[in-house]
Amino acid sequence: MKTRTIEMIVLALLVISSVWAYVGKINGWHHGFVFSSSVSLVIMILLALSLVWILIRTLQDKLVGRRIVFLYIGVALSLPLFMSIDQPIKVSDEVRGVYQGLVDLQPGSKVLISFDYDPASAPELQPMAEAILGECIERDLDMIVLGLWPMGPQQATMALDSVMSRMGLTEQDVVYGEDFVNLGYQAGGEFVIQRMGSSFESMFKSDFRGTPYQDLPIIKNVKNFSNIDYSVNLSAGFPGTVEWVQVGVDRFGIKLGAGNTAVQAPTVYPYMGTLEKPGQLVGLMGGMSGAAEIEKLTNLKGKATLFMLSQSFAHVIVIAFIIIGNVAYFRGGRKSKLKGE
Amino acid sequence: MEHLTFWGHFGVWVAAFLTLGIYSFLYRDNPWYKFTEAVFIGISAGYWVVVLFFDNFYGKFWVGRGEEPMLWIGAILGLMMLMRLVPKIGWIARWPLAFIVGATSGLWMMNYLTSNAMSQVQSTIMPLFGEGFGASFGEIIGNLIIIVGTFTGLIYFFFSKEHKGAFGATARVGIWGLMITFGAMFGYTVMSRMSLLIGRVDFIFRDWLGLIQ
Amino acid sequence: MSPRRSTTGARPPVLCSCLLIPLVFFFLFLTNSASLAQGETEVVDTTATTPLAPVTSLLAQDFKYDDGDKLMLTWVPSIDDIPVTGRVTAYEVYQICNNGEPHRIAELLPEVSTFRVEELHRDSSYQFYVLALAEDASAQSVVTAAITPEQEWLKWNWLNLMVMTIVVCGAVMVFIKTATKGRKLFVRKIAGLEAVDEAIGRATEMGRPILYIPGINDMDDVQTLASLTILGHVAEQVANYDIKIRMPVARSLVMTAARETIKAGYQTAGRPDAYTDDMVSYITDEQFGYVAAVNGIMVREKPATVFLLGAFFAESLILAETGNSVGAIQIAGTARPAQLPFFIAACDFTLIGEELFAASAYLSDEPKALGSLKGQDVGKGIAMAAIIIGVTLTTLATLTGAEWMSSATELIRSWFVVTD
Amino acid sequence: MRREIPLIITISVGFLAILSFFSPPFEPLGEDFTLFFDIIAVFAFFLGGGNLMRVHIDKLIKRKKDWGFSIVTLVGFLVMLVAGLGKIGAESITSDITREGLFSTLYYNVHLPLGSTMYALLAFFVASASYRAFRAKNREATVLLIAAFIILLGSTPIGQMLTNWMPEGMSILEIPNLAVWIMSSPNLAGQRAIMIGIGLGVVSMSLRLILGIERTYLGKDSG
Repeated sequence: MKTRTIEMIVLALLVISSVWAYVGKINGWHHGFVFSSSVSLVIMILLALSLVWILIRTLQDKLVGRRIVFLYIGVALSLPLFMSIDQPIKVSDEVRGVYQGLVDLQPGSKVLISFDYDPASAPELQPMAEAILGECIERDLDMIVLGLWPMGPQQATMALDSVMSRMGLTEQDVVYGEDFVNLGYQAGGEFVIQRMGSSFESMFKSDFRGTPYQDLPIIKNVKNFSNIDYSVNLSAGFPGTVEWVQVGVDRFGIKLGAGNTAVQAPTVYPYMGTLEKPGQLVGLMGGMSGAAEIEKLTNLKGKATLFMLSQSFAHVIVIAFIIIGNVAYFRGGRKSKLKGE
Repeated sequence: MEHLTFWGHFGVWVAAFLTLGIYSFLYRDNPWYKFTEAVFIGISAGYWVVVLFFDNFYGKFWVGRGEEPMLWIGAILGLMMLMRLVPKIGWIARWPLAFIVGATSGLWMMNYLTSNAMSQVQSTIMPLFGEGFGASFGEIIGNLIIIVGTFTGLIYFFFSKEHKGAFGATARVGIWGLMITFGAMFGYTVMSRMSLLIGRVDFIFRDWLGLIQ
Repeated sequence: MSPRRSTTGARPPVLCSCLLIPLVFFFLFLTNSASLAQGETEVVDTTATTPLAPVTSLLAQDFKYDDGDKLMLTWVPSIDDIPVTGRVTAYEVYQICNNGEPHRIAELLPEVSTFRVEELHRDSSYQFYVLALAEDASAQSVVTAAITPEQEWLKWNWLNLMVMTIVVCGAVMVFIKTATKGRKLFVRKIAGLEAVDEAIGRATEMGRPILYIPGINDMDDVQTLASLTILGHVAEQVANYDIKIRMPVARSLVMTAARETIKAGYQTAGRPDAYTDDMVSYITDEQFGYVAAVNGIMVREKPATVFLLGAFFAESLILAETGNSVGAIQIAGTARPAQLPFFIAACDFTLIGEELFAASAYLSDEPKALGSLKGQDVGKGIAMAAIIIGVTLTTLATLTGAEWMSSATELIRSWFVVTD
Repeated sequence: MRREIPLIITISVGFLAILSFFSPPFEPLGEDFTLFFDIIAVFAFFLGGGNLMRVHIDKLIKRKKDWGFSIVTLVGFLVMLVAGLGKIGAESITSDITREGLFSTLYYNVHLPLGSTMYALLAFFVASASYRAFRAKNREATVLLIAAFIILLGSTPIGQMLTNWMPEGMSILEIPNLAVWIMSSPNLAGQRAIMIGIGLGVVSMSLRLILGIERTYLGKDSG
């Protein structure tokens, strides 16, 4: 068969299957697919075997081209999204610190969560938010949410909705105003934190729905940080963790755990302190891996765990191809003719 | 079950069509990619014309033209630029170019000298064993590598001397230091690049096709 | 208030806005905090039971080395201003201009003890006082004596920078002078530049075009200027060999400048008629839109040689890999360290940082230009000497504890610090 | 004269820019120059946008290869232009077009997804570049390969598994720790050398431009 014909057939198959999948989604014919552990294992073995086969072919001086590499990357990133296997995730002390802060609390304790990010950082921070909120619900803690970024409170609402639907809870289980409150966005960065130190109410006259502060049972008796048992800050930049540490921790002595994007995490890391000298943060979650770790601790598997598996698969594929490339090079008598294949 | 309007369905399909159009380039150049490329060029060029017009022309010139007579100099230089369209006096367009080259060189020269050269030298001047002997063994090795690496790296960039003998050997150490840097940076970026693609794959299989549970 | 995201490898417009946003934020934060405080002053009860201690030793001084538009305020914080249990919630700074009405110019966090007053006028006199605020009380400091800001002509606090600039620039100019007098100056070979001629020759043999990418930044980046100076020499060769050159650009200004440059190259080669404006074409300012187009050009026109010289961002690897896949010989160079690894990995020759700027001097083979490279080496010598002496001294200082050594180190270090 | 005036402009503007750094009364000049640049760039856009239109219309009229796609580009360009400058779909003439109307719809639904898709192409190219370029061809390439390999391994579970058996005292040699160490020490050294070099390179390059030693961008006399 001519290449052209094959391409057309593949294209047609793709179109048909995506239309089928889409129509199926709309009409509820399917609700997505998931491979069982054994099928996942078989797929992994097949992938590994195919890599070995490529290695053998390379040893026979039959080099694979870049399209094969592309194909493998695509497959390695897609398939894990359908798998139901557990990747061994090693929980770091930093993330455990954030979790321990929640574990130490009695039911009914008040947790303050500040959402200082926007949708652009959601892939990394949203899973953290969901895991933290889920754990709070699980432990019957009171959640007080606010945002120093304009889009923050909206992210909080989305995270709570997602967690509740995954845990199968309704609005009767998590009562707004009693178990959860969203104070909304407040401009002013560190000044907001400073003023909250003397009075929450002076900063937030009402919640984001417009209900007056005193009409919300959950916060009616919360005057300032002294009534808060634990705080978590999810941050993608400024204002964020640095401001919460400098004003909240240093000036008002709050107990703070933080979640950051991978880009931002290294700048915040010094606040963790050292063995000899404990730092200003009780814990820190950084990037996708931090999110996957907190998901593991809270037993609330979300996107981060799934994405981490994809990421690890892709890394292994890259490493495998580096090895194959070197084998090819040494087999080829170290000739530099390998360019451009 | 989802309840979307016609435009909702249309939007998702357009996004999917364009996304796959870009990725089809990985297989080979094809009409699908060419179409996507053409859409992208047209839309983005138009986008930037409009944004530059409102931000720079309207926001920076038109609004302040009354109070800041200096702004007219910018506008006049800009008009000279357009003289290129008139073949006879096209050469006048070189004046604004000359202005830009002078300003860029002058301003960047000082910025680079302070933030690149001087501040990096300053932060390399550090005690080998840490302040007050506080460094661990690992840190001492680290400090030593930073100092030696920076020094030999600079030797590598030296233009006045051929890389021969002891000088050449030192420069060689410098190259190795640079290669470690490049390798480490490459390895580090692989990670973040993969998560970019995961986002798009998730869009295709979850948001578009609904195949992921 | 706009939140600011931490990014790396952002595009210049993004970068510029990152620089702008803190500024914008600063102003908004002034207005914001002003409005916050307005609500607050109404509830402040100045007749509270326990009096609040005011700030002391308030002093207004001329801000050194400005255009006569700034003053510096310093004070000792209130004794009630202590972490965690302190009563002070904020400080407010008030300004009195020419004995007029006082008005608030800033609200500051507790523990702050300095403030720079800006946007003042040289012909007015100013007085200030600071109000310490607690939840139930406030306390006013003494009012400072009237002061008028002064103008300075040179920033003497940057004397070190001036000397450095003069030394480095001086060295460059001295060597340029020596070179013009006809003294032969030695400059070592740079592999990537040796390859330029070869790469152009290859395109001639294969009869395929040369693709020249000047990065995606505008003319306000020196890397783009460096790229264009190299283009001048490449264009001359191209004209000599009569090969096709293709230059898609992401900026209109770069398009204009590149046309002038290539035209000049053709004129120097004595073939002005062979030049057309079509050699350079504008695509779009959008980073990835431009990449999409250049990718297309690469696979469709299959250039024999690709030059990637200038400021590159995340697109560096996409371009270099596509160029490689069509079998082009690639010469790359950038001064953005984050993108160098990708060029090293995917291109045949890479000009690392400084080499990009040296390239045009090298290619022109003009004594004056080569002399400037020598001058640069003097700068490197100073840097290396400072590192070696500084590190030795400071290490010995920690070992022996000798006072003079640590002060000597501080002196060396201070020569490389530029503070505001 | 045609050749001298641009050189005089470059030299005086260059020195003023340097002076604006050291002398407070001249300080605003630096900002002004940047502002002028932005304004010039807008005017230049007439040339750039005009060139884009001309190239594609030319392709269309002469029925060159792939002329059909030129229509797509032209339509996209003009639609965006009209939608933006005419504020189509926005509530009033003062509204922010980046937030409402057809312009922002097109931006958020076409421009932005296309940008991130293009960006994500990097995942594939990072892999193919690693496959092809990370080969132990010589000592330098081997060093590069090893550094990249350790960092990569350090970010996967394999890295942890390979060196978990290490005794407590040797924990620095565990691959994840080694990866962190490489990022913070040798990586920093290389970066510094490059940055210092670049700083000095820019100084010498700028001087050559200001003094008119490099002036290819100014074209030739005959204009």
